[in-house]
Amino acid sequence: MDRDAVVQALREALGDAVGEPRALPVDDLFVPLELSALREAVQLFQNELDIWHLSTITGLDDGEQIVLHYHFWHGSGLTLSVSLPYDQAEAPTLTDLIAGAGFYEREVAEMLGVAFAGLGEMAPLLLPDDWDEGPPLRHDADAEGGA
Amino acid sequence: MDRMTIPIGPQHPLLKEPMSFNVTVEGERVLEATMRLGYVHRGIEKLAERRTYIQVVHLVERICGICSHVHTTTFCDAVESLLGLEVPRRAQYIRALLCELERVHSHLLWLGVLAKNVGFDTVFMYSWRDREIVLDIMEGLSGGRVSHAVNMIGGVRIDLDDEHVRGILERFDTLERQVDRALVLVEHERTLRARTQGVGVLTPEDVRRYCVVGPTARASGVDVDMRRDAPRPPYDELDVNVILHDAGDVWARTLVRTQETRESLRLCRNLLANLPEGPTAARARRRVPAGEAVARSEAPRGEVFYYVRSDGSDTPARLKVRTPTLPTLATLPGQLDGVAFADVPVVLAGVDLCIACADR
Amino acid sequence: MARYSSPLLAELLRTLFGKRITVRYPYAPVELPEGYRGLVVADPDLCRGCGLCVRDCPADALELVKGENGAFQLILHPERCAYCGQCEMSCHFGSIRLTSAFKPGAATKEELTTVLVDHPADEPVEEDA
Amino acid sequence: MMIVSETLSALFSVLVFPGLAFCVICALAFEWLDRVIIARLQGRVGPPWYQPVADLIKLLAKEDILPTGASHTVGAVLPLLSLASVLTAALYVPVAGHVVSSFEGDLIVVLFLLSLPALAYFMAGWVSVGVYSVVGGSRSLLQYFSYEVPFLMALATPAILADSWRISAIVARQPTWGVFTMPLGFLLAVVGLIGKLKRDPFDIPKAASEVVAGPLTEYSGRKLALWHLTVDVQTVVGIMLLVNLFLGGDTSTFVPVAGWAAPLLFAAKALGILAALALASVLYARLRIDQLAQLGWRVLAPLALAQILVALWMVG
Repeated sequence: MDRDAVVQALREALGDAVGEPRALPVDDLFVPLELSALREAVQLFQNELDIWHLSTITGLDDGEQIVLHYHFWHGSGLTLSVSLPYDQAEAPTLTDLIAGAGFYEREVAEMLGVAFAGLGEMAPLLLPDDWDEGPPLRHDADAEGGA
Repeated sequence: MDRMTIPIGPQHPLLKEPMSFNVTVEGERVLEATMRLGYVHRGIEKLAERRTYIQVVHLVERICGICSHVHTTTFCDAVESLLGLEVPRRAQYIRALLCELERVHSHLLWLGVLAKNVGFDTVFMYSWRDREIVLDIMEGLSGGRVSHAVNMIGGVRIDLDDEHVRGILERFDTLERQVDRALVLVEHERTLRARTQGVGVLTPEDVRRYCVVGPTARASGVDVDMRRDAPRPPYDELDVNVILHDAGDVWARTLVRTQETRESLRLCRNLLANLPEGPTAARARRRVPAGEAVARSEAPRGEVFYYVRSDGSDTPARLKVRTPTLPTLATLPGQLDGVAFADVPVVLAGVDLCIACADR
Repeated sequence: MARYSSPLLAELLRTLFGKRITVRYPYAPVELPEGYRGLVVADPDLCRGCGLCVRDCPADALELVKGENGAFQLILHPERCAYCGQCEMSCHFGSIRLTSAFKPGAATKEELTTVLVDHPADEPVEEDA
Repeated sequence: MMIVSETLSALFSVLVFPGLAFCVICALAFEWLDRVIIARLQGRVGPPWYQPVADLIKLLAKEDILPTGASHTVGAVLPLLSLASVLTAALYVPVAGHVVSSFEGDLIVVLFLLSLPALAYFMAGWVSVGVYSVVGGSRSLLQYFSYEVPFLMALATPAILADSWRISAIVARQPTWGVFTMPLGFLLAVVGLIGKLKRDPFDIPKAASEVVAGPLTEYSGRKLALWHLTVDVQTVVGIMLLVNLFLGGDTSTFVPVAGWAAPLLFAAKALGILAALALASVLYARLRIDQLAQLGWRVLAPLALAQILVALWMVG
């Protein structure tokens, strides 16, 4: 199942929710996606395309918005990238589809303050219990260039 | 026997690094286990945003004490692809050589840890004695037993002359003989089998649901190995035979890891035999053009994942590291419930925890 | 007893009559390979005070103190140094490098701090009368 | 005059040889030998000869605390009780023919006194508040029932053969070394001794990777020193008991041995058993408590029973 076929399948199922894919170094393909189409895409991956390995979820703050990259692997890299506005940083959880996503979602929630609807356990994963300086990887939090 | 909650960690003879488990036990039967990470969280990803790429190579090398080289190799791989830099083949061979030596080092260390947890001090002493041989080889090569500082963006800092190669091959003879003996021991030792067979079983479905990687996945019959699936040079010229097992218990993982040690030694001999001539590094610019890169490679515990985002300056805008221990850790509560309390150390050892990797 | 005999027996006998693995450091000397990354030293004649090593040091273990008209001091804080060898790689003049020595330790951090290069001020050019 | 010299020699035999002083010195020496043999088998050098003495003195000097909530009186009495019972047992075990006092049935007294520390060990765990201690304590009880029955039966066979419960009589009446007439009994006795001393591979109640140090986790200072001394003395007494019952004390069946060499022969046999214990602790991984119970009741107990029947048949 090479990458173009996967993008084609995504386009058929989700229409224009699928953005313009761009190949990125070291053998990966980034596919921008509407947030609403995320769960559908993952279900499509699992049911038809036999893509089950989620390497991780990269959360980043590029100054204007929060971007989540869902990095999949099926012989070569494939990443669904979703962007969330600052003030409405929510995303659906995938733990019911991919149990392994739980740790990655908790880490993004902790580091970037993204709320994952349906993610049961919200205890801090890596940060100390008494951490009160807000999500550390958010750039707007330390716009004045903190520690 | 009433219900009791037994704390294991953050400091406990069983754990080599701080991490805490709360195991609820009824008699000798484990009912439920909860985990808490973060005791060794240093915020590597945040630190990387305040260091130049040259400094981040050394920062990333200190994520894990056992598989430091594979981290720097993967990070350099990502940055070199952003720079569009062609790394000389000799440098790629030396990088792969150290990656495989590190796998031997990690698996021998792990065999000792498992034996210690099972109360088999002799095998712990023997496997850590044999591990010294591979540590001496790496120290001779790179000047450091564990953190080798061999990688830099564009290639490697060290070079191998014939005298080095001869010294390594000599030591390989004793190392291979010792690993073969360890293999016989792991397959036939009655008490070790009695303590590890049927313990901490992971089904292939669990491996797929939790996206488990590395020897733990291979021991459950899931055929994943980044050296063959995503062959970065020089692995495309090497035929890596991936060792699988289907029992999915701690004994199967012991077999897979020990056989993989033997396989890594064969690969090392292969790498040394046809080590290409040529320079060992290409000159790299300090500023990396804007862009994003994803790099994956096979660490001793499985697929390690790097994402680098650059904004044109000489400091990375974002670095994401996902180490192989994280998904395996997620399966632990599942593996632990219903297990005899005496088997908790075996299950914990079975997944080859590298907590510094998981916490970053 | 054979049923319970272990594949370990042969290894036990070999080890019993073999050489001990224990190295009795510090009573017996430990021989380090020549490439061992130990304490940092610098050659004052080659050092130009350019600060490349200070900039690239991942652990901020090097410090360049500039005096007036050309005097400078390159100070090393070994307690912060990670012995990674980056300074050696970054130096264009081959002045700073890592030796195979390792300092057994000191009571306080200040004792460890060593001045690698103490460059005196250049002689003032005699203005002709 | 007679009474004075008699009491003096009685005092000497109780306090020095083969009594208190000899036992403690032997215990520390055996512990050192044990650790060196295990080290040499694992390629290590092993501790210097004065290590056990240094450990003892260090512990005696260390702070002696017990957690609040654990009952301090019981916690203090238990180590004293177990050391006292083991040292008393030492009085009845002949060392190369010399014994403090011997009477018909002293074997049973010795076996009882050797089992007392196991009970005290369990009590130490049960009384303490630490989770590791409680789990370790209950495990030591489980382990007690797995090895004690085969151990007692194995030690009963020489008594049956010699038709007497007096150790010195058993030693005298053995036609040849007990190990030749009942090899199975000797093997079961050694395995039972490993279980009683909680040595590898049966160190389940004090498994570091599971319950840290079991009942002794909360102990420190003088009390911990007493516990360690108890185990050491118990090892010495156990080994000497086996030498007497199964290896014919200081007698030698085939080659006649000169008078002065008999104690050396006794010492050699004792060191032989110590080496066997060290080898056993090096060879195997630690079993789970249920595996030990299986081994105890499925394998050791039936074998011990068979050995007794054979002994009865030989005697009958």
